[in-house]
Amino acid sequence: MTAPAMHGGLRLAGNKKRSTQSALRIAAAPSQVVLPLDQHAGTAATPLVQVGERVLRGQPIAQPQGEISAWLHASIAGHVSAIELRPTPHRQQPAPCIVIDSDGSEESAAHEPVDVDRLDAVALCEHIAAGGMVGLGGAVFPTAPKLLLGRQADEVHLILNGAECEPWISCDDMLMRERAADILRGASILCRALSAARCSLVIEDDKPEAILAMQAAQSAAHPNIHVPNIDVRVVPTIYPAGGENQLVTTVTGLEVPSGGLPSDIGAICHNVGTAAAVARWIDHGEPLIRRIVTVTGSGVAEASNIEVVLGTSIADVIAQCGGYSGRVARLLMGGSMMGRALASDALPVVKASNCLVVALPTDLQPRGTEMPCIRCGNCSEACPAMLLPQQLHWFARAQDLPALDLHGLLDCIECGCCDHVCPSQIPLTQQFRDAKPALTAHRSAQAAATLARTRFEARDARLARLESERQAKLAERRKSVG
Amino acid sequence: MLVALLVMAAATLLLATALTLSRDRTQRNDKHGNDIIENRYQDKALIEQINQLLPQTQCRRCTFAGCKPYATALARGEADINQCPPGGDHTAWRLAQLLGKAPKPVDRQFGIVRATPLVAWIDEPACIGCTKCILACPVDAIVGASKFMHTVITSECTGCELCVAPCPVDCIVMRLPDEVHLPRTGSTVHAS
Amino acid sequence: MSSLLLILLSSVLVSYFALAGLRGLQPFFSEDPFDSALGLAVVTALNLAVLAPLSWLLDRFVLQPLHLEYLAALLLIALILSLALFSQRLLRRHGRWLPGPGFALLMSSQSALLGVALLTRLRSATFGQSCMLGLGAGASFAALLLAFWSLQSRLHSANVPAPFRQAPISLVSLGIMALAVMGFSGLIPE
Amino acid sequence: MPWAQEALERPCTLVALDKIRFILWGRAQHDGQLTSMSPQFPTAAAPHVIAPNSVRRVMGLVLCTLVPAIVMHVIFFGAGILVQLLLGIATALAAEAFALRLRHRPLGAFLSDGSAIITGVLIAMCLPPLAPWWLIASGSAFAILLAKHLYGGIGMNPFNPAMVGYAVLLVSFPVQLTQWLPPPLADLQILRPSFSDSLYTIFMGHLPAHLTWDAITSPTPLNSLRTSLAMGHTMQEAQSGPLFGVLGGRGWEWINLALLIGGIWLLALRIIRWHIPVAMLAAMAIPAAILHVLDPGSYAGPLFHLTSGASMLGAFFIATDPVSAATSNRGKLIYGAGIGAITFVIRTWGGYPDGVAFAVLLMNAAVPLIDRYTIPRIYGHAR
Repeated sequence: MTAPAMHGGLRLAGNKKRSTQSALRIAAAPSQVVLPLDQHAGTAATPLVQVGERVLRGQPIAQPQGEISAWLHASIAGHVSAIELRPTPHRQQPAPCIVIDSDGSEESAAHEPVDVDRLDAVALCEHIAAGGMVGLGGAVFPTAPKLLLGRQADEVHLILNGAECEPWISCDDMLMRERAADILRGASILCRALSAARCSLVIEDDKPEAILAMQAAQSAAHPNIHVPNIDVRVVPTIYPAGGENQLVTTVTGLEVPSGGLPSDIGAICHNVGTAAAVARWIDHGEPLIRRIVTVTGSGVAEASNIEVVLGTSIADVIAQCGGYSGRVARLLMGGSMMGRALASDALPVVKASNCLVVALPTDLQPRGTEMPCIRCGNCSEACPAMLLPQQLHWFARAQDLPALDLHGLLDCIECGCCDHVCPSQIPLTQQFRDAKPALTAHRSAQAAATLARTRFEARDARLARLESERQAKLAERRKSVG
Repeated sequence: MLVALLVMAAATLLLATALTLSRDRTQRNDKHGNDIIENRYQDKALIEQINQLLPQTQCRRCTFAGCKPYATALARGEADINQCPPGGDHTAWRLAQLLGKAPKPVDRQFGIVRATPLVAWIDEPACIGCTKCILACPVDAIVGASKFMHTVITSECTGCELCVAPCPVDCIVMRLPDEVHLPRTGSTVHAS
Repeated sequence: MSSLLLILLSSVLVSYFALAGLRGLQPFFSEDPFDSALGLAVVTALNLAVLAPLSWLLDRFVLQPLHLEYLAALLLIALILSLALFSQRLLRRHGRWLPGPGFALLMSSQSALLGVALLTRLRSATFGQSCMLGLGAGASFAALLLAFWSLQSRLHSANVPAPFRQAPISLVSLGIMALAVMGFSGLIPE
Repeated sequence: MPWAQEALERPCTLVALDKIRFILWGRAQHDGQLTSMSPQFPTAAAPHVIAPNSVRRVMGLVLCTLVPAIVMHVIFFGAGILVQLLLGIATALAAEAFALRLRHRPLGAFLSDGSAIITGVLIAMCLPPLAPWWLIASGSAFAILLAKHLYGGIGMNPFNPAMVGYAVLLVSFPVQLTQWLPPPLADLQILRPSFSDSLYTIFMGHLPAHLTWDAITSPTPLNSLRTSLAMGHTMQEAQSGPLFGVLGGRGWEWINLALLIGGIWLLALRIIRWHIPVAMLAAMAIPAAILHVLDPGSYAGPLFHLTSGASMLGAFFIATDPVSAATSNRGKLIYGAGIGAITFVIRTWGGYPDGVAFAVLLMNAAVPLIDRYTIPRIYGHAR
């Protein structure tokens, strides 16, 4: 059970106690939901409904567009009142959204439960796609394409991510405590879809209740659920142990190649929340229309984990947790390291909303005045990607793209560790985030130039060959005539 | 005294040999009978280095028949560094670095190119299948056959615009790469 | 020892300005300036490594028997020029670096400066020592030039006050390097 | 309209002006109210919580860890060092303030970051306690103005400012830098100047009438060793003098041990890493040990080297200055080893008794080159 040490990382204050003291709550159904069409990674979905149309709970309302995309389902029954650009919590710019006004009924669209054993693995993947499944850890990568990618590897190792390394977030912890059986069932379905040889569940050692619950569930599993032999790994609580690459390295000892995916080395990571959602979709026919959200921070009256219908407004969720208590310094979606600061609470809960932190000034350590970098090296020691952030900072200031490339800017996972330890209070992560598009553009321009060049040269050679063949033919004719 | 002179003569001879060898130039006549001096080894490697810096759009805005011909002209000192609009001022600056010339911005006479590159897009219903654009494309990025509809391979189009002018029915327009899958809209404008 | 190193430093300065400043006289065609500096460092080091034993042999077996020691400097310069030209030809054909218009000029002035500095020391040396001297001087020159070049390129993004950018700060850096080199004084009796 | 402008600027093209992203579903929604929403909560980029750390704290801790060594200095060489420290700090701060004013930088943040104070303190610790005031003043002013602010201030200087200042003094005023006091030991029959005499000497630049330099000074152990070796004495004879203690020079060995303790404290505080000190001390001790074993008569032992001169100060407080040191761990090892080796060479064969300052400056110059060739392997890249 000993795991190879991850490079760098930080031991952070978890702040998870408060939200895990009370049991999981279920939020009341909202009167209106706002469902962004692009709440998953990849291309936005295309709407299948018209304004004014009546939709049922669980009815598909948008279909995937392109390879990496996902279905979207109505999370309440009612009428589509608008399809328009709305501000969302996960994008800077307003995104296209479907707005549904509830009609008060609880009518659900009929989705038959599926017998997993009678479907072959690829059909199972397609069925999982139809449930609108995406990764619920926060990156919202569509589950089905990930499964299909994973199937291309020779021997697949499914890794369930219950590490939940970011401060404040406890929704996976709560899920593992309360719905361990669902997770195991989901794991068995995912294993079947992947034809996985092995399955590991990673939990950080600051969640003893979750570890116990998972182990108990495994020994008490119902005989007709094919529970795979899940190896529960307890890892030290070091941020970002739950990052996909770090998780794969911890479990398999291998590194995900730069620019590649974990599936390149036969590993597939899924969040425990995703596994539970897959189980509900397969066994009960309920697509992904709700998720557990951690509502915490000193600024909320009753910190807790609450299961929310997707599209509910954040203000509504916070009101159900007792409302604000104090002057809010920042409202975060996600944890304090990688979470997004929201400008407003009039935004919908999306598939990526794992946590809402209502932070009072006491929860935050404000950034002091930025000083020049003194190259102390704290950042490179903390960097889980083994980069040299102090050098990247220097080259980003100089806008030296080749040097940035050489020092691995694109391998930065934006975990925020370097920012956290920087004595000069430099917003390094933001700087790297800003520099990445320029470097990507530079790289793709170079790739395009190489392609164009080979094609131009091939064409030149072909034209020259044709010309010489023509000349040769003419000469031959001349000879035969003369 | 005599010995000293001899030694110095030997040194001079050595120097002369080195000088002759280092010239490394061949002189010959081209087909019109003009003398051309070419520096074979230097040229080949230098042209390669210059070509590496060019954007490979093959758009001929520089007035040469492609990026490599422009590189050749640059290496021989027959062109200036500021003739490549798609490469922009950055490429001009890098060329100046390479060739040891004073940097200068791209001359606007050679054309103006927008920062986000466009690709050619064929309005397929309007295409008559004349193959003129296929012949014009310097990177073989247009597929199709005579009398059949043509289409542009977006990922291989360099945005050189050489196919736009030959089209007899004006069915080729330049568009943003992420909009090529969208249907033609009324807002498309033909600039003269 | 430190006086030799100071001479090396001064020729580093000459090379630096040739690499960074002179338009139309650059020693190499290269888009990456560090690559040019590397080329210059390697070629100069090799030239010196060949030059020192060659001039020792010349001195010992030609000039001393003929009592023509007074021609030493002159012959050294002829030797240097031909070496520079030979290396230019070699590089053109097979080299990783393409010599530019300033190559022969810089290389010969460089080697002349260093060669004359070595000349007095070569007189009292054995053949083995002359080889070591050439190698050592070449390697030190290469190390100093590359170090100085990297130092200067790191300063591109430093907040150097406007009046001190480029040449002035280069001179300051070189001055501090010279200060550091002073520490070697007395190491080898002059 | 920007796109119309574009169309006009492109003489030879046809431009598709699809504003299609916004009319996908037949209804263009350009609702200004939606896009320019007034923020309800303040926002900021992630991460939102950072460790309570600052440049000021780092520099302050470095100063704290120097305290034991300063105490030892006072015990063995009198209170002159305190005056030197005050002078060094005052001139460094004054020079810093002057430079910041000239460069229109905020005075408060940069003066209080502590880096100028450290420069002044380090120079003061290298100078003899009775050195005249203008020596330390010119040294620290030179360090701050030339080695730091010409390059753009804190974080930008490729050379360690304190060592630039000290090297300038060493090259320009070698005599004043050898006037060290002996440690106060019963068997050394040398007068000790009182505190008021020290003050008088420092500020007047010469000794009070009742004292002479010969009566109160003695060479440092490193200096005395090199003179007696040069006179043809063996190592045993040279080290038998009253100046030498168990490990190195008397007094000096204690200061170096105090610096070692301070350095270990810094390591424990995780302000410095082990690579530079260990590499530097090893590169000094290993050749010393080999030569000492081969020829104990003419080479001092490794312990003597480690506890003499500025070995420990250099290893833990000067070479580890992060701004001018190498970046990666491998680079730090090379950098530290270079300093140790050059110091050893200068001490053993060179013309100066100690070579830490020169070695640090030379390796400072090599740092960008070392960094260029020692980029560590990145996660997910081939080994």
